[in-house]
Amino acid sequence: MKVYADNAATTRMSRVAIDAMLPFMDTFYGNPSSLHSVGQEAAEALQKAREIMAQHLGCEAREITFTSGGSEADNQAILSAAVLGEKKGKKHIISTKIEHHAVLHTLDKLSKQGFEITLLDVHENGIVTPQQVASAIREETCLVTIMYANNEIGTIQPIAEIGAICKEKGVLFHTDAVQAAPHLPINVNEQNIDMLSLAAHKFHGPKGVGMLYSRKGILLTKIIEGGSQERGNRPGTENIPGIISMAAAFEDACTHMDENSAKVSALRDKLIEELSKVPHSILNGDLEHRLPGNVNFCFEGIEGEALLLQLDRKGICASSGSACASGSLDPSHVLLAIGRPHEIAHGSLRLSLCESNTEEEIDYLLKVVTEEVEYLRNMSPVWRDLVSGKKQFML
Amino acid sequence: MKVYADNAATTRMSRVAIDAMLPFMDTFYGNPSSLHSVGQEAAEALQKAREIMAQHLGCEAREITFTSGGSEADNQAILSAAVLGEKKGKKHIISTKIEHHAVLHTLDKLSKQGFEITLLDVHENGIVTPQQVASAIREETCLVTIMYANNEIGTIQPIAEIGAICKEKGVLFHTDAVQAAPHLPINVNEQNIDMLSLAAHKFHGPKGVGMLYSRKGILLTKIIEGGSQERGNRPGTENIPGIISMAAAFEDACTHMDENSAKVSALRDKLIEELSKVPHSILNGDLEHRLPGNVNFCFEGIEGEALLLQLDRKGICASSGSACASGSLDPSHVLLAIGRPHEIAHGSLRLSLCESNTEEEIDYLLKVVTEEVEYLRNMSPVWRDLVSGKKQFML
Amino acid sequence: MALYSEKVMDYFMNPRNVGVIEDADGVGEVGNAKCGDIMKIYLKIKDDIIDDAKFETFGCGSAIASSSMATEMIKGKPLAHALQLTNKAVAEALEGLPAHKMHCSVLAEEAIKIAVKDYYDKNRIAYDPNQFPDLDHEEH
Amino acid sequence: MALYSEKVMDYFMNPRNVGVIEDADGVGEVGNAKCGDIMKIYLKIKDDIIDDAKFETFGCGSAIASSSMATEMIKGKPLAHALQLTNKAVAEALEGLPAHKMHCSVLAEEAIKIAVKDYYDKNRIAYDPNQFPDLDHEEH
Ligand SMILES: Cc1ncc(COP(=O)(O)O)c(C=O)c1O
Ligand SMILES: Cc1ncc(COP(=O)(O)O)c(C=O)c1O
Repeated sequence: MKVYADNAATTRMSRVAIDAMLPFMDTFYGNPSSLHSVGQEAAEALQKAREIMAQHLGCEAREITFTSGGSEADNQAILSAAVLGEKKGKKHIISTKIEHHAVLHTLDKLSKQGFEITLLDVHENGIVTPQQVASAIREETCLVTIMYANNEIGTIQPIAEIGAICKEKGVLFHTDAVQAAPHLPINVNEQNIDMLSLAAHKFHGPKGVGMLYSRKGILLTKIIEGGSQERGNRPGTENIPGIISMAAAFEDACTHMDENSAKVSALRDKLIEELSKVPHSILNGDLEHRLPGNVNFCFEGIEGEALLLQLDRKGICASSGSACASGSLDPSHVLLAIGRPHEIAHGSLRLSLCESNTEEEIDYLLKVVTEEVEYLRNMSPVWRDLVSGKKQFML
Repeated sequence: MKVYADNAATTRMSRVAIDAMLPFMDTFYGNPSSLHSVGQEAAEALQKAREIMAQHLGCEAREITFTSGGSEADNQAILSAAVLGEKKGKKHIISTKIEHHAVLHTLDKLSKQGFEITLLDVHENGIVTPQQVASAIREETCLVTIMYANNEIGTIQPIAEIGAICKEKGVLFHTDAVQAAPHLPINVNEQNIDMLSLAAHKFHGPKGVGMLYSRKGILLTKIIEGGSQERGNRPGTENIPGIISMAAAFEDACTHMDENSAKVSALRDKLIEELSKVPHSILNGDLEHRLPGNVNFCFEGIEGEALLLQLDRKGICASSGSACASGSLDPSHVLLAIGRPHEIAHGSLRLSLCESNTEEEIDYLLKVVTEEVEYLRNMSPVWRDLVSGKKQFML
Repeated sequence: MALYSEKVMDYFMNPRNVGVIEDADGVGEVGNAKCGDIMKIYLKIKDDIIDDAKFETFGCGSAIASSSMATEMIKGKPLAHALQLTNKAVAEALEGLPAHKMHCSVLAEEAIKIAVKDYYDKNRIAYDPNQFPDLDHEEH
Repeated sequence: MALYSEKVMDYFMNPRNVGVIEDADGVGEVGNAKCGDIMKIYLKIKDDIIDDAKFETFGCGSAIASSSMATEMIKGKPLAHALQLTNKAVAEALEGLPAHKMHCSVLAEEAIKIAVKDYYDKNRIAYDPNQFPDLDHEEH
């Protein structure tokens, strides 16, 4: 059996997304900046895609800037707020310890440029409270950037409440919704969001396309110089097939959000319930405020990569920590931030589901994960020491 | 008849490029950072694409950084050289007046940051000589960035000679080869190129993908922060389908470079010969050192946009100046730089061909362009004044 | 969202009143070739009524459409009516112009006013000079 | 270019010599759980020959493959041979390791040496302490 349970890393493109894309490769292939009809057909399709995105985000089409992905959108949102802040002498930014590296590393860069960065701690469930944000805001704060949902442990943040506080205090609020959209409802006005990032490949759309919503009136800073595409905010010939396809995938997912969410949550809950029975294991993230598809466990006495490779051999695609962090030997910064000791954090497994996963797959996952955890524990000197009482169990 | 003669703005994706892309949308859809087999299949394909690009550029695979397009590659090349230069106190950059806005606006930004920018004049044929570059290089010069071929007038620069001078003087040399590749031969070592930018959509590949070659040892500066993709030089989940497709399109074009070039040049030469017979018209750019597909004329007494719209009505897609500059009322900076007066520069037409254009299309183009120029001249008060002797012809 | 409305395209593709009136009673020319637009309006006037109007234009699609629409809007109308024609009215009649092309409708308005002024001047009819655009300004 | 060579995957998937030797003559343990790798090597020694070798590993795929390969490379060999085993040799036998995983082969080399030292210590056999890694260092 083959089970893809790494949908938080990337997803398979849907038929809807592929079909939307194809005509723009060899039929409507124009450059929207061209005045002739082939170009203007592309320009019209681009505008339509913008309207579709806007409609489902509750914003205006002109508040949308298409980018090359989630990372670029995060970078541009934060840099823009920083530039605006600096002009007013406000050089303090608030975020959390569990953001994606696209956010954290941008903040590192700003910190080298004299910005002061407050990274809020999160509770053991991964949640940051609106009160924490409220107490951290100062006169000089120019931006609060907090992700809607975490890519590793799936925790959903109270962004509407955080947004309300920011609005009240006159501070810009950006949220990285790359994992949240379109699994959770978004309405930028109701949720008091000033800027929001998306990436198409996380919702069965194409890789290499993302989007930044920015409330009108917020002057964006370009991170790429060149032509006047995207109202001058994002130079470079637009990725028309990608953008059209993203809009189609987004619309499709928004339309089916409730049913998909119900289905995926049920699969998730079964996985969580059963895996919780594995002795000396622990669920990471919050049980309730959790992405429909996210399951993340630590298993004491084993190391995550070995588990992944064993699962892969049995046809299961999963992840340990975040895929982007691979190549690094440090355990996930997110697991450390929720208080997992290094020893435990090394033994993590993330299973991220989507609506095409099935009950049978879940049963297979459960069987194989349980077996392989046991197999690896049996060759682990750490496990032997724990079982023999030479060391004390942490979980 | 429908004739697409705007291949310098963007091209129709080829069958080869589309077919290469499709399997990576719904079969090999993994994230190359994922350890499991679906991810590693993507990682292998990515490496193979890198090797294909490297082979045809005469460089090593690890010298290639995939980007979201030509603009991003240009930005990253120039910023990287600037950062390296600044460390050594070298803050002078040499370029030309006819570069793409992705280059010129990046230089503008650097100029605001205290860099001194020398924009070399070009001759009436659009060529900058190696001697001009040699005399402009100073002790503080950290970069020479000169395009391989111009997007508007098709002029090919003597980049190998310019590269040799830069090498001798120890100055980095970047070339924007977005229009040149893969129509003209490239070998980064033989041509002494340190950095080179490409965009897939200019050679029947996908939009939203480009590439930066940078000689090993040159430390790149990230323009997007985040994960460690592309050896840490370009964070963000890789656009695998786009990258694979670019490599396929590039390989295809490189393999057929000679035959395509012979075919397209013949069509171009016929167009140039016949359009030169239109009274009071002039060819822009060099007759010899010219991209195989580029034809660019100024017609006195008419305005370019009106001509474009008339041609479009007859099924012909063409451009006036550069597509990216649309929205601007100023005539092309390139035409002004080669000495065309404003009045004349406004009346320009670019026809850019590719190997799928036919003899019949050329005949149709000639007929329609000639007719429409005459039609517009007949309603032009400027033309009336010229013909009646009230004003003097410039051409 | 094509660049131009259908109306603009129609008036560009099938321009009404293009041409010259050899014995025009008033002629107005505005714009300059450096900026990429010149418009010339010819008026034939009988009993304070615009009996005929024609135009020649060197310029982009919206410049041609604007002059065509403007001539149509004043043909058969009293001179006073022509003097009240605004660029906004021309743009609206064309179902809108892109922001960076609004100046084309301004040129059309101005060319007509200059042509009327030319008629007044030639016929020594008194008028308030303030109601006419300043011919010498260079920006459009 | 998969992450791991086929050889690494083979030795990870089908590890040779995994397990415990209850009455081992020498045992070596290196690494720590905080860093994500612990290796334990058990040796059975007869007449200065490594009669049997087994391992337990807490760690990633290349850690498991490295310990498995290392035990195989020394089984049936004289102790002197085991002491000459280098991490490079282990990595080469595995047809290469990714750069950031080379430390796994270092752990395997060290664990074997510590196990031999343990045997020498238990049996009061004299040796040059410099030929053994320093157990106390924490970096791997
Ligand atoms: C010479 C040149 N450089 C750079 C670019 C920018 O490429 P892209 O629009 O793919 O970012 C273009 C095309 O628009 C170009 O013609
Ligand atoms: C929460 C979050 N933010 C940002 C990103 C970056 O998106 P991309 O890799 O498409 O640039 C990701 C995914 O990798 C993510 O999960």
